[in-house]
Amino acid sequence: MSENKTILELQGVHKSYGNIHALRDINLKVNEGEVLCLLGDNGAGKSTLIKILAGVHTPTKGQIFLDGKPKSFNRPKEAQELGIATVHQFGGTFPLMSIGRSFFAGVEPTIGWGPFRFFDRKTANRIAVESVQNFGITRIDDGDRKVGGLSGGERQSLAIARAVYFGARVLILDEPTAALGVKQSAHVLRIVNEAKKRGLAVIFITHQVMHALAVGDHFAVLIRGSVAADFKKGEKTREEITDLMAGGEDMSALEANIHA
Amino acid sequence: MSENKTILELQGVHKSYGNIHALRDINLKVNEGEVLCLLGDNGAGKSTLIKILAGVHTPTKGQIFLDGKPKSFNRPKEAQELGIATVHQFGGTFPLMSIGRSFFAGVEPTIGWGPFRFFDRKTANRIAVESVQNFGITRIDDGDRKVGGLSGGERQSLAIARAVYFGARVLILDEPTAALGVKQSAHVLRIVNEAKKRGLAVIFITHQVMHALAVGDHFAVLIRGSVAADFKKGEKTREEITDLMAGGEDMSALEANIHA
Amino acid sequence: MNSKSTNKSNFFKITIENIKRPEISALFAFIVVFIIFSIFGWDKNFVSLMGASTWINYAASVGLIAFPVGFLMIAGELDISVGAVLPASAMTLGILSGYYELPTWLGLILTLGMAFLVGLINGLIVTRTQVPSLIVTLATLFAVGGLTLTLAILFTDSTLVAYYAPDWAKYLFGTVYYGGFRSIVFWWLALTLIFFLFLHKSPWGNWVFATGGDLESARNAGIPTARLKIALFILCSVCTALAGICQVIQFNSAQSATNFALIFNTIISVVVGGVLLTGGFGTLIGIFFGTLTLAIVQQGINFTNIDRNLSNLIIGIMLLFAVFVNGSFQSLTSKVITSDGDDKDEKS
Amino acid sequence: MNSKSTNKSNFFKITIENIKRPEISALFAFIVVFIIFSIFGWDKNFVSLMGASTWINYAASVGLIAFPVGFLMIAGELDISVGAVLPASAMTLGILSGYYELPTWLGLILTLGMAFLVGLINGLIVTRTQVPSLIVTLATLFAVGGLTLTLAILFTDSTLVAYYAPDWAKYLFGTVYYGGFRSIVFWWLALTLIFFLFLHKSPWGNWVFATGGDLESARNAGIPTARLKIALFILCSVCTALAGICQVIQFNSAQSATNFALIFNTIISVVVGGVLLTGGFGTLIGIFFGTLTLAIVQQGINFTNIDRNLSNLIIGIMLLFAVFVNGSFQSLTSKVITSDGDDKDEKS
Amino acid sequence: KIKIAVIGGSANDGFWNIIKKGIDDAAEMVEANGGEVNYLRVPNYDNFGADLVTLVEQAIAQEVDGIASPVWVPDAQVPALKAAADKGITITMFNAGAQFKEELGALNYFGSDEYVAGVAGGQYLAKNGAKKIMCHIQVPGAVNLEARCQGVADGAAESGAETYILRVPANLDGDLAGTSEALKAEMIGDGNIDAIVTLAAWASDAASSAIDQLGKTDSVALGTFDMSPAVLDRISNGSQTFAIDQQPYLQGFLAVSTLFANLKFGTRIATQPVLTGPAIVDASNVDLAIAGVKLGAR
Ligand SMILES: Nc1ncnc2c1ncn2[C@@H]1O[C@H](COP(=O)(O)OP(=O)(O)OP(=O)(O)O)[C@@H](O)[C@H]1O
Ligand SMILES: Nc1ncnc2c1ncn2[C@@H]1O[C@H](COP(=O)(O)OP(=O)(O)OP(=O)(O)O)[C@@H](O)[C@H]1O
Ligand SMILES: [Mg+2]
Ligand SMILES: [Mg+2]
Repeated sequence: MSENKTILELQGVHKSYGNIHALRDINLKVNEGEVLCLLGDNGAGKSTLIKILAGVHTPTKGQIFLDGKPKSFNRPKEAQELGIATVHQFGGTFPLMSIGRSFFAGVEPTIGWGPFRFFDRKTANRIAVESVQNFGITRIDDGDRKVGGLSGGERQSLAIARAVYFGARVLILDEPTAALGVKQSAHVLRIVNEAKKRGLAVIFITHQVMHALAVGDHFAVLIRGSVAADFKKGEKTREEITDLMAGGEDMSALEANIHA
Repeated sequence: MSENKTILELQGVHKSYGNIHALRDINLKVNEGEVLCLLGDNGAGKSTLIKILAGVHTPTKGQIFLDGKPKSFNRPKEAQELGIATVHQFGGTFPLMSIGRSFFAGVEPTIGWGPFRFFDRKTANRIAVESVQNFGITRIDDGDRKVGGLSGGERQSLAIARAVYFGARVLILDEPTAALGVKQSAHVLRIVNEAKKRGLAVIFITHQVMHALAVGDHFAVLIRGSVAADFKKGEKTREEITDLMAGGEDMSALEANIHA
Repeated sequence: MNSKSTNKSNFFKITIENIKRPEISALFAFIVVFIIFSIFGWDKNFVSLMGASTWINYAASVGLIAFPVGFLMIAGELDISVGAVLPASAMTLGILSGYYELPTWLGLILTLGMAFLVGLINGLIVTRTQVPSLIVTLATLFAVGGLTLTLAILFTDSTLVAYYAPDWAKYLFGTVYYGGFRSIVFWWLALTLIFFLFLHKSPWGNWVFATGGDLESARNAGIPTARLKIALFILCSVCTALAGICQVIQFNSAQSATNFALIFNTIISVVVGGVLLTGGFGTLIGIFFGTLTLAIVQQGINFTNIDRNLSNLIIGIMLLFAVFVNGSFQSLTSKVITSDGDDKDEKS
Repeated sequence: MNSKSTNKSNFFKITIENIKRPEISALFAFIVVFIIFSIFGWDKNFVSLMGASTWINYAASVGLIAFPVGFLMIAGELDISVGAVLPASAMTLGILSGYYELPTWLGLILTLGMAFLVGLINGLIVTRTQVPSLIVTLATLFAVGGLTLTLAILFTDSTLVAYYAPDWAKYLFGTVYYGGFRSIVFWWLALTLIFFLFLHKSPWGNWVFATGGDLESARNAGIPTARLKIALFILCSVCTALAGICQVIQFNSAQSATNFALIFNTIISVVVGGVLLTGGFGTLIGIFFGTLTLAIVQQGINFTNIDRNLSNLIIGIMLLFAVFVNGSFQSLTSKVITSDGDDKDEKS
Repeated sequence: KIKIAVIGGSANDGFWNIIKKGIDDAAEMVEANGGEVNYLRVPNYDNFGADLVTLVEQAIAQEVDGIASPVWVPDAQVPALKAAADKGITITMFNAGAQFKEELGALNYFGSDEYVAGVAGGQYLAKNGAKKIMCHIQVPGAVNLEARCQGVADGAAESGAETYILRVPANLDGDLAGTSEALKAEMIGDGNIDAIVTLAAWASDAASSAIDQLGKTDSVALGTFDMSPAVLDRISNGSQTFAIDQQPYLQGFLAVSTLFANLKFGTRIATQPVLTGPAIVDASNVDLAIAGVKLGAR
């Protein structure tokens, strides 16, 4: 696997929000056809890291390389155009818009030309509905329905479907399964694997060891803003990973403690 | 266990939002000193069910019994006064308020008398900080800090701590661990068990089988708004439970499917 | 209460599912008031070409500004500085081409440029600071108003200027056509079409809705929300300037007094048109009929025997009624539980 | 840009952590304008008991209404109907006790009752429907305004009534004390204390913040949000009526024209006082100084040699400046990313 | 050093900016003689009584020697001005409230009462054959406007003409299009209206547009309070009948200059009160007016 070509690489990336240092000297490789699981405690800096890759934030220090060439994303748009699609931890859909319009917000398909390039509703709805149904959510069949009418799980799936559709090269998912039921989660995991097979690089954030183990090829653990561990599938046991996710503390103790 | 005295009982409870029937003919017992795990797919009706117990919604049909006596909660306040404390799926804290004030919103401790009963800041802060630190979140020591400054995990813990503090008899937690890291989750599970030991009845909603198994004594599975299964600890295997959580579908197939 | 809340969310659910449209209820409101005034105003020729022209002309002069104000509201912002931009642009053209006798085309360009600048300032301050647009534009309202007055007196020794535009300008901006319809009406109708395509057909329209629906998600989706808002603020000022231009050329005279009334009239039109004050939702046709509804109530009363002093009262009630009909759309933002819970609070 | 956004969130972070207080910056704004006008108004005795009384009197008449308006804003609502309730209550007392010579105490009770009713209506509509309070109170503004005018003409067929109150009422509501301070000033100071205890010390104050901070969570926490809002709307109307009563008794006459300026003045005072337009945050002392700042800017001009026509311009600039100082507090609502991202959008 | 305070109307009121010019010009004479003038104006007419009294108090606070003020809301202003007089401040009046001159022991009065001016307008129209006059009030309830229309009504009644006072909703104030259409609607609704009186220059712009939309330029007479370039142009080309000129410039100029002269030189005008109007500007004398308006003095 490790032969896989590296798409994204971070070198010595720092990010601080004023006086709190969310990220310290991050070095990380993201290879195509590989799922990178980003693990870590609450507040470890996971979302901050992927926001930098998504162009939402710019690093305070450090460099990002795309295909080996230094790049800096100043706006989400730029990252998108380079084929990096992200599902952020919160939001991502527009309750008052139709499924089709919400799906294509910011990258509307158009017909016609010149000043008469109009939003292509039909195409938009068709693609949106198809992509969502891929998630086994077959109840959704009308692209004109308002997103506000969907359940939390359905909305989450819609957001992911969008990313998958636009994620030409890199797909970033920030806790996509947090609000989802086991079935929907399973679907998401399936999608992740499919994307990987299609040669995409996937960054997958989760707090659930099981999910991480189910899809991860490569694991990076953040503790208080720095990379505490970076290892391949099978190099560590589930217990070790769990401990790392807990910020290095011995979970078995804690777990025992649960019933104590 | 089953000898435990029943605190809350639902008989033939229905709830419909207009033309969608979120709950159909629910019959359920909640016993003291016992953890009831409410499981189910997205949109199964879990939140709706606990909103009814919390007095946020009133059932369209059916009866609720408290200690065997029929009761109807018309407002969250009433449920609270009867010792039912709830952490809802979303929100629960006030970003712009101090930890102490947020913790006691709606049930402010006061000193003085008559028109001069003033908010007792000291006590409020002390109790709030103590309760949160019980969750292993020791960084929080100043009750005057704004909630807005806390991490998502910290906020969630604050909300739970509040419920635990006010949950005299029944403690309801709607997906409390969804946004939490493994460590924080472990703490929550510990708290749940402690509450149970103190003789409280706990209703615990989760999408994570592991968490359910870790604390549940009694499991109720909702599928499309009705109780599909209602069983005690150990009566079903992990696989069976997982399938039920998936709305009755065979997960093993799906899980295989993940790597297919 | 049960049944109540049920019916309620039931209604909401319906609105969510079959995307019931605000323009329907705006059209409904329009028809209702039209019928009412047709009855009460019959013997005073409310229903006549001339009669119609009165409220249509008025609708045009408000609607020209209501459209962009509506866009801003959908995008989650407010602009009340229009009350000062209108007189400011009228005075600018009046002073430049009237008092100083500059060529009209130059006066027009400079006037629009001035408006462009005000819009730019509004947009920049709103997007770069955390200050809510209501306050920002309130400040520019006062600032621009004060400046207009000062400069008018400085340059012309008067707060009013006369300006007789050349014929071509008259035909374009300020003459009366058959049946008493003014040039501005045609501008309004033209913009209705253009803006309809913009809001509902073009990709940018999609951006407006997304920005107002969830600012952060919109930005993450790659929409340049800040530039979009700035553009909308500019559009708003420029449209207001166009209205001001039509006014000074139509009436051959401009005055510098700030037009506070305009602020209320535009907001009323937009909201009666079913745009969500909280942003993210609204339709152009809705605004169109909202404006007509306001216009009829405002002007129609003059054809009746109702005491004129009551017209404010009627406007108030009409506004409540219209918004009531549209109120349901708030629910689209899944506020169902809210209202439901609220009822409960009251009950006791 | 990096450094920029960094400094920004840095500043925010600080504000979050050491709970920096809006009253500080409001006080700051106040001191600044005070110094400015003390300098420019020195030779016209701006700094003298009499001089002070003029803007303090003004502050009192606005502040009496700004406080409850501020409470509503903290609770997430707006009330602009005050612009009509003020003249309405003045006229009510004037007509009842002046024109019809009812006993003063009865006139007072009926006036306050009228205000209570308006507040109740506002509150009920806002809490029972999904209609935003800006629109609801806009509607009542017009309705009450129109009604006042109509009834005034109907009963007294004039839009202006005279009323000379008995001495006890004069002392209580409308006389001038040593140094030129009016009775209303003492009402204002008294209410400042009472309202301070209400907002910051009493449990109810906590409810107001919670309701504005997160309506649904507040309700789930057992706070009767709807009843709280209704109560606040009533408080707002009643305080406005009190101001109206003081006015008619002080000046022996009442005028029925809707007071649009009051709407802007109260909102400005509250926002300059550091209350979040989006609700959930604000302080009473902040509003107090915000009102004083507005009052100085409004009245101080007359003590300077600045051309009077510039006054609106200056008010606008002062307003922007004052809000800038407070703008940062918006960030408390974790909108850091937003602003940060916005900058980015512009950059290009 | 002799200080004078002048109390006046809103900056948004074109009429008062002409008075202001009179005041400013007088101020130069005052300053030339080592005096000082401070012009205090109400921000708007939304809260008339209170604002006016506040201005009087400010004048007192500024320890002025004389106050020149109109009296619009006697019940509120008279006591306040009395208080000022008791402090030894000399009061002179202008623009409105002539009847309170004695009560205040004011030095003199310059102006033509709003009401008197209205009466003049009413009479003029009635004399020239108007049968039904429509008097338009842009801010219902505004004291000075109500007085003007009341005057028009009474003046017209003397010659048996009927007057209809139109109070349009306050949200049409300053709205040319809206006002114009409202007036047009009224005329469509009631064909008998053969004369219109507006209370502001801008309103008569709106009115004239309404009139010629209906092609009634010849049949409907149009009169207005205040003047503007546009108004005078219309008068000279015959599309407007007249403008009531209270000669605001004189009101401001005389009030300030005579007040100062009295305080400094002890001079006093024998004629009392001094009526600056109403002067009716119509086709006969419009040319002079135009010149004045160009200089911002009429
Ligand atoms: N916009 C912001 N302004 C200031 N501090 C922030 C901001 N966003 C995040 N932080 C801080 O940066 C740190 C990392 O936050 P981040 O959201 O990346 O954690 P995370 O790993 O995503 O946590 P979680 O697992 O709860 O999502 C936290 O301490 C958080 O308080
Ligand atoms: N306020 C509401 N108005 C209309 N429909 C609602 C409302 N709240 C929930 N529903 C619908 O009721 C059903 C049950 O919702 P509920 O939130 O109880 O599911 P849930 O089991 O909590 O799902 P999740 O696991 O995603 O939280 C869903 O179909 C949802 O769309
Ligand atoms: Mg995160
Ligand atoms: Mg739920």
